[in-house]
Amino acid sequence: MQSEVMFAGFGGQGILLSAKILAHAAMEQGFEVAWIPSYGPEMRGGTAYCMVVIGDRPIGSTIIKNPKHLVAMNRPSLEKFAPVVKSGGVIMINGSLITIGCGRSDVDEFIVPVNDIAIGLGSIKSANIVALAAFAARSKIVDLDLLRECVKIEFASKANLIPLNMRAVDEGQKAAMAKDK
Amino acid sequence: MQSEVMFAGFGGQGILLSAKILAHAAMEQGFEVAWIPSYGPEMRGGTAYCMVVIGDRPIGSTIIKNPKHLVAMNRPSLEKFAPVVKSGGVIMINGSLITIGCGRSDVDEFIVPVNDIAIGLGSIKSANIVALAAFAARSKIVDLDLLRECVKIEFASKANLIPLNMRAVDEGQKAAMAKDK
Amino acid sequence: MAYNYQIDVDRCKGCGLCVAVCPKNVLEIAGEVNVKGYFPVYQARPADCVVCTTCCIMCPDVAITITEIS
Amino acid sequence: MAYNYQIDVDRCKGCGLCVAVCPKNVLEIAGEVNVKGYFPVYQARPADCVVCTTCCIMCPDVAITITEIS
Amino acid sequence: MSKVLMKGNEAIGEAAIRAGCLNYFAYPITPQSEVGEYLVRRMPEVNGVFLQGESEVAVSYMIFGAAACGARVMTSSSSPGISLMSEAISYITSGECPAVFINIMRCGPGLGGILPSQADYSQSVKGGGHGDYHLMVYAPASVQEAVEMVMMAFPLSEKYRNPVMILGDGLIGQMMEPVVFPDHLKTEPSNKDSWATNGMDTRKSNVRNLVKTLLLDPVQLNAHNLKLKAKYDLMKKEEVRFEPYNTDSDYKALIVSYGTMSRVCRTAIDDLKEQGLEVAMIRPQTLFPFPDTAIREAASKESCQVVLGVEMSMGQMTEDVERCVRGKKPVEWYGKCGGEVPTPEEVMNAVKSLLQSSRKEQN
Amino acid sequence: MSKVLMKGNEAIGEAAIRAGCLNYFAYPITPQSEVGEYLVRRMPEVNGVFLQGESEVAVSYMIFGAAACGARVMTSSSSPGISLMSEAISYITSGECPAVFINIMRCGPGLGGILPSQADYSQSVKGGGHGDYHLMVYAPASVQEAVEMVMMAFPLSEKYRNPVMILGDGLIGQMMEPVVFPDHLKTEPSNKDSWATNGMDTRKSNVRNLVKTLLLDPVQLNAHNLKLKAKYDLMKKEEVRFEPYNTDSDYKALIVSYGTMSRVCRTAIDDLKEQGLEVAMIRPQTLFPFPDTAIREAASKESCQVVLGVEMSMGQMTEDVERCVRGKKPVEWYGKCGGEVPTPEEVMNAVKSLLQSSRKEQN
Amino acid sequence: MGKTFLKPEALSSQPNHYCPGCTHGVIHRLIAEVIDELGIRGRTVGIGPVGCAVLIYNYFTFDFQEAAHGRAPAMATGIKRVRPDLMVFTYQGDGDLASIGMGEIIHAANRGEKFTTIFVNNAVYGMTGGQMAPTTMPNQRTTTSPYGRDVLDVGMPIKVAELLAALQTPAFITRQAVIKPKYIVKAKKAIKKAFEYQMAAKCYSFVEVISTCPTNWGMTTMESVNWAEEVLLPFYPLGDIKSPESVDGGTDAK
Amino acid sequence: MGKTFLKPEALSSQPNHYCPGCTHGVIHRLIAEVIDELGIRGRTVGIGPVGCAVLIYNYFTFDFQEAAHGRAPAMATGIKRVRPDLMVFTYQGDGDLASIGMGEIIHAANRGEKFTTIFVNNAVYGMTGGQMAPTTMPNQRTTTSPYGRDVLDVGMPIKVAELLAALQTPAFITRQAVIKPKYIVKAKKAIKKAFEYQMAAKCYSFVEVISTCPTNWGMTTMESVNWAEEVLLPFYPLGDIKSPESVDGGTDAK
Ligand SMILES: Cc1ncc(C[n+]2csc(CCOP(=O)(O)OP(=O)(O)O)c2C)c(N)n1
Ligand SMILES: Cc1ncc(C[n+]2csc(CCOP(=O)(O)OP(=O)(O)O)c2C)c(N)n1
Ligand code: SF4
Ligand code: SF4
Ligand code: SF4
Ligand code: SF4
Ligand code: SF4
Ligand code: SF4
Ligand SMILES: [Mg+2]
Ligand SMILES: [Mg+2]
Repeated sequence: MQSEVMFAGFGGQGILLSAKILAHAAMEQGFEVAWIPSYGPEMRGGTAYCMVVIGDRPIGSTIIKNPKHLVAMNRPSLEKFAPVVKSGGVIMINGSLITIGCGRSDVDEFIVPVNDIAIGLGSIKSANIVALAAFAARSKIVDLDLLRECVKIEFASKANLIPLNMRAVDEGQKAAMAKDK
Repeated sequence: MQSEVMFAGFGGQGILLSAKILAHAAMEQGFEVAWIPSYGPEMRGGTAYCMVVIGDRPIGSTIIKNPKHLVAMNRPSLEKFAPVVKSGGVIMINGSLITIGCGRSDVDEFIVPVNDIAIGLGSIKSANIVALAAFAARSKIVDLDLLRECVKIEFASKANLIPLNMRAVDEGQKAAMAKDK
Repeated sequence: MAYNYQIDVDRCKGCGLCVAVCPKNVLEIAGEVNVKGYFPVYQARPADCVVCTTCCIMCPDVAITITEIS
Repeated sequence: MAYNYQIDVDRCKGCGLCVAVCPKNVLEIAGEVNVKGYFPVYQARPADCVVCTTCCIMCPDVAITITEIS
Repeated sequence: MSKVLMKGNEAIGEAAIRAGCLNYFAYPITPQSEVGEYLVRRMPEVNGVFLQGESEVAVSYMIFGAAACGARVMTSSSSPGISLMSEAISYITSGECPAVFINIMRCGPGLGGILPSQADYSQSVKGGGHGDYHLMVYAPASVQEAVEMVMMAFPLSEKYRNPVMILGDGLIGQMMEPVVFPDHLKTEPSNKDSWATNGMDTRKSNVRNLVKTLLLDPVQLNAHNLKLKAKYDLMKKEEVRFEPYNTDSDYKALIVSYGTMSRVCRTAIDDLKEQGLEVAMIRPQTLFPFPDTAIREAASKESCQVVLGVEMSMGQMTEDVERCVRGKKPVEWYGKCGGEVPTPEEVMNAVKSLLQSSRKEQN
Repeated sequence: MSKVLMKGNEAIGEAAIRAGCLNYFAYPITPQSEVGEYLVRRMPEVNGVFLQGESEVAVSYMIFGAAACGARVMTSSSSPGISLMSEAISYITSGECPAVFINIMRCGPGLGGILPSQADYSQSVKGGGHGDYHLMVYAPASVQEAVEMVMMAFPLSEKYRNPVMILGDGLIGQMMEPVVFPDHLKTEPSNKDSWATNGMDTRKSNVRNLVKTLLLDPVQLNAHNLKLKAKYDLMKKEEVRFEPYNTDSDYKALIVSYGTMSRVCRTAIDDLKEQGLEVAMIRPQTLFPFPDTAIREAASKESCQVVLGVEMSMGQMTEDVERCVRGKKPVEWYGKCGGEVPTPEEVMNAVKSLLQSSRKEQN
Repeated sequence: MGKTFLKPEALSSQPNHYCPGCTHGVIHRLIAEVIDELGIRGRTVGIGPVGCAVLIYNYFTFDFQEAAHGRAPAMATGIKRVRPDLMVFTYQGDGDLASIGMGEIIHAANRGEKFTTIFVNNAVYGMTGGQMAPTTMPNQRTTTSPYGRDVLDVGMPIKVAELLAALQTPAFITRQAVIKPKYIVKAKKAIKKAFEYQMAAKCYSFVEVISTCPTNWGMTTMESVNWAEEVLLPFYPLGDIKSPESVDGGTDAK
Repeated sequence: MGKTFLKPEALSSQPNHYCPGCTHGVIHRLIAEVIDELGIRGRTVGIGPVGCAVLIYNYFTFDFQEAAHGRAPAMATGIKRVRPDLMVFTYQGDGDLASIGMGEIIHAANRGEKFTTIFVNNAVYGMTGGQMAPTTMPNQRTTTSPYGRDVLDVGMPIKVAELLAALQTPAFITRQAVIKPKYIVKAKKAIKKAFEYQMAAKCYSFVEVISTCPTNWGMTTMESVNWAEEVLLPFYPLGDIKSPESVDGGTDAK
């Protein structure tokens, strides 16, 4: 079994980082993982995206045209990737910046106003962690406690940011559950 | 039929030039020719040699281990090349600088004091033409009048040197005949 | 003589250089993003503008143009 | 103190630089070639030599050496 | 040491240090600049040398100078930068100095693009520089393998006194994958006193060493070339590495593919198997020496109808496949370049249509 | 024009002028410096451009700049200098600019020596630079042929908008042979207004031209590479040139050899004939495109027992021979390098011993 | 008495890709204005660098060539030698010109090639993500000098304009900045002068331009222009450094 | 009070291949004498050029590397960075260093690499048969300037020592000659000073040496030394041009 998660948004939204933390957690959980960024010359302000592949066998192709899941942090990325997500996948939409839906009935779409939540937590910077946690909780793709650990490890060098990001995980998780009702 | 002439001596003895004039004359006479210098980095004062290949068919290999004839302008070159000359070939020895013979009975060896003749003509510089003419006359490899013309053409830009070199041809030719008696 | 002061909102990257160099403090950064996700400038106090083109000279993106209107 | 003034004939290229720089005009170019085909120098007037090593300093080929003989 | 999640470029830098390479010279170029950005911080921790040279040409000769005096050295660059190093690479092979070159390929020709590509196969394998020489060329298919190959590269380059190149595509450099680092190699470079210009005092000898490539005497230079050829022939005998995949099935087609491209092919082969079509693969891990025999034998298998070279270039490797298959089976090429990475689906279709057409031919 | 006795390097320079190439940029290097020393005097007579650049790297980009604005340009160098040009050569092919490169090879690798050699075959034919590209490569066997190939090179490079290389060994450059110069080509370069950056006024257009090689979009860059590949495939179809020798005899062995080496082989073949042993030769005049079919067909001939690649390098060309013979006959290599030119006798012995051993195998 | 301001004809209408507040864009515009004013658009060929300005050809409306990293001066030499009537300029960053391209710029300047160079000094490698450049200031942090440029280890920043001025061949060499309007106005005059020298086939002309890189300096736009003014300008003084008129082509300054 | 004179130990006994009267040989001997006097033969690595001195390794008795044309400074950098305890010098001609190798020498000098360069300026490409060098004098005839160097076409000769002195990094930079004994004595002192700076790991050190090329100048030995003295020395003034002690590493002269 293999599943792929596409993280997409503006440059500067922390896309690569949340993808990395997910890959790390999955690795710690014993999965095979690959983290594949979109890299290009320094053309700022463009769209940034990053694919995380998680599987129980060595990962073959790292070139994925149809990911299982999508975390869409802005509208262009939703428009670009929603159509290619495998049916049955999860599509997380950043409600703070995206006013439309993915227009698909064969996927588990859910909307989280991650920017607003992050601002509520005191820093827009934590939006990517909110999104990550929300997606992880919803998709159950990794163990949330492991994810928490990996967030801590990631911010080890900037310890002062850890509490904020722990709260971001909690809020993201809540947001995902909320939707469950 | 193909014959090869090796011109060999010190750098500065005009080896390449006399070889070129012979090749030119042979070409004018309707032969196929190739002029193959020994080229190397500028290590001065070394031995210079040059091979002229003359044939009636397109010339194949320009790499000749056993030339038909040899024009030896100094002792090292005589020692180096005399042994490899084909039997029946002509070996011209510059008697002014070489006191030994080639020690072969199967070739037509003849000695011409080309430096002394040239000095007699008024310039050591004409030694290479004396040698060329002597060899040509002896080997009958090209028509002497054609050779004269080619010497003229070669010195066209330094016309004042033409008379000297014409006399050099005459003297060289005489020397070769002389030996015939 | 009247002038038409134009800010091409979608060219503007909201760098704020023009805001800083305007001698009359005419310009401000807007609150909502443009198509590229930048917050563009606008003339907050157009009346104060003396049409000196200083902002145009500073703008790296040729987002501001000024034309005459007869 | 006596000195042994040595010219290595086969190292010498007969360039004549030493001849030109010798303050005592001791050196001259020889008439017969060495193995390499050069005309080497020799001390034409050894008596005049003041063992100043100027020729050695000039020689590009270290063809001249001077040693003490006790 | 435990598993860590690491970007290929950084893992390559770390692997070099663990291989005892404490000297790194390079000039920045995408998509491999992270190798240097990692080492500029790591080297001081191990009293190593990091220097950003003024150009790839200069860097390649810094490598020559340092290698020639016995140091264990590495550089990394990408396609155009490697082109600029090709004169020096020829010098270093002729001077018989060990050194490791990393080429994280981008798309050419010219400035091209920076996405994954394998368009430098011929340059690396046939010799981008002048004269008769070869690099030993390793092609990793994962970050883990890149680490292992880098750590092998140093002792091998010292064994053969010949530079080794690690040829990776942009994915290898940019991707993060879990890595387990092998233990450190003993950091002392193998004894180089017999040839390195490390100063006579260093080796307590009064015989001086010389590193040079000029040989004006043709007999000597021919002998030198024969000596080099003997080393390359030995590599062909001893150092060939490849990974067979699904080769004990009764495969109808044989794929030859390397690097990350081979991972796409592996997925394609798995999916084709599910569809009931058996296809096998030989994945060269060494591009020079190339697994000639393995490919020829695999191609000779009864069931195999066709051989397909799959690469992110216009058939450069497939030419070598053609050479070693010796006409036993038809050899075809499938690939894309310029940063377009063929998908498993595309590879599957290429194989299927190939088998159809070859079946047609038989009728 | 009548027959003149001329040195290869100078004849090449004169041929360029007669081909309408009035622009020459180069950096001195033995054994081809006479090309420039000839042109520095000739160019002023025809209001042409001669410039000694500061390095081969710089020269290669002077060529790119001049070619990109529509001028007919040439440079000449030798092995290490060509290595330094390999980045630019990749750029020029990608930028699709016509230009002519002369490589009078010396011996490598490294500084090596300056005597005749053919050790840059792979570099020239497989691409010394990065990316998927090819040079069209001509290999003259005589001064006369060098002249003719240089004069063909310019229109061909313009037809394909791809650089052409004349690959000669030191003998071609240093030897004097009789030459008859073909008439001048019409000196106006073929119309380049559709692409050359020669200034909009020059072409009375307000559409600007662009010469660039950066293509960040992988789809575009893949398409660009396919476009280039199509040109190379067309060359393979249209531009292959070779000279068969003694191929209508019932030859026991087939020699493949090019450049001055092939003249040695011709002598060897003549002498073997006298000894009653028939041997044939295919002499590639174009190394890219390579005469695959001609060689394969010649090798397939009943009487032919073995194919022998003879070259002044360690088997670089013979690899291509192996590829195109497709196992129909055993392919062997004979050669020397480093400035040692095999003699006819040595080639004869190589052929004989080869035939013996292959006969042995048969028993 | 207001003024009008329009996009010059030589500049294309395509928005540039530079980061917000990056002054590459200002320099582009000045070049375009000068080319319009001199009326040479139809006979101008620009040569782009490899650097953040690699896409420069998209922003102008005349012929353009794209050079390899550092080799623009060689390409310009190629063009001017075969087509002296064309107006040619190279646009190069400090990594491109002062690091890998040092040999080419010195020799083009020393031959007195009749083209113009616009040298964008932003004290860093922008495109590749902020590595150290030859022009990086002492102690300035970059991705390859993470603890600040250690001049004892890698030497002092190179003052390219002064270095070229030390050559004997007459040339026009000046240093300008585009970090504030007052400098921008002067910079435009200098660029115009440089092109005029080329049109008169008088000499090689070189305009160094101090520019910003907010992204790799890790600063806001305003911090960037201020840092440039306070740190770069004292080390890289502005003004004409050499002109062909000055005695025996020597330098004006000093 | 005579003096003795012997071949230095650092010099091999092999006769050199240089033309009669070529002063490359003098420079070799001076280097050997200095290395003997400093007692560093056992930890010295020389780096040869591609040029007439390509066989230099035959003439010394310590470790040697042979560089590619122009790249000796990069190789020296490689050695000094990994083995700072080794004494390293590059020996380079004017084509090697000032033409193809310009980028490498400028950057090595600017980084302040702690090695020594002996720069042999003979105003021509000797080895390849007398082509024009960057140092070739105005109107001087060479095989690639058969009508004399046209400075309007190819620019003025490059004064390499002055050019390097224009860099900001402290260095020892001097110009000497070996065309007559009085200059030779001074040249040796300068070479010794250069090596001493290296031993002290103080700075980069550069010694330009005016040398002769009778063969390609088409002159006799005596004509050569006189032409060098009368034509080269006025344009290439002798003496120390920069020393690390001088204020802010600036130049002494001027
Ligand atoms: C031969 C080669 N080496 C390296 C690179 C990678 N590279 C691209 S741009 C660049 C430096 C850009 O810096 P600069 O010239 O200062 O321009 P900026 O981006 O700062 O404007 C480098 C090293 C390349 N493309 N080609
Ligand atoms: C890459 C490369 N380009 C060119 C050459 C040819 N070459 C050898 S030496 C030389 C110039 C030598 O002149 P210089 O450096 O002044 O040394 P000199 O012989 O005058 O002492 C040249 C161009 C080469 N060997 N390698
Ligand atoms: S300077 Fe230009 S880009 Fe920046 S904010 Fe003002 S208008 Fe917008
Ligand atoms: S034109 Fe002058 S006053 Fe008006 S906004 Fe611009 S800078 Fe301010
Ligand atoms: S030692 Fe002095 S005096 Fe004696 S020969 Fe030499 S230069 Fe003349
Ligand atoms: S200087 Fe030396 S080589 Fe020259 S003549 Fe005197 S001894 Fe002989
Ligand atoms: S990286 Fe720096 S130089 Fe490049 S565009 Fe951004 S700000 Fe400008
Ligand atoms: S060619 Fe010139 S530099 Fe070379 S050895 Fe002869 S004289 Fe000396
Ligand atoms: Mg920069
Ligand atoms: Mg010189």
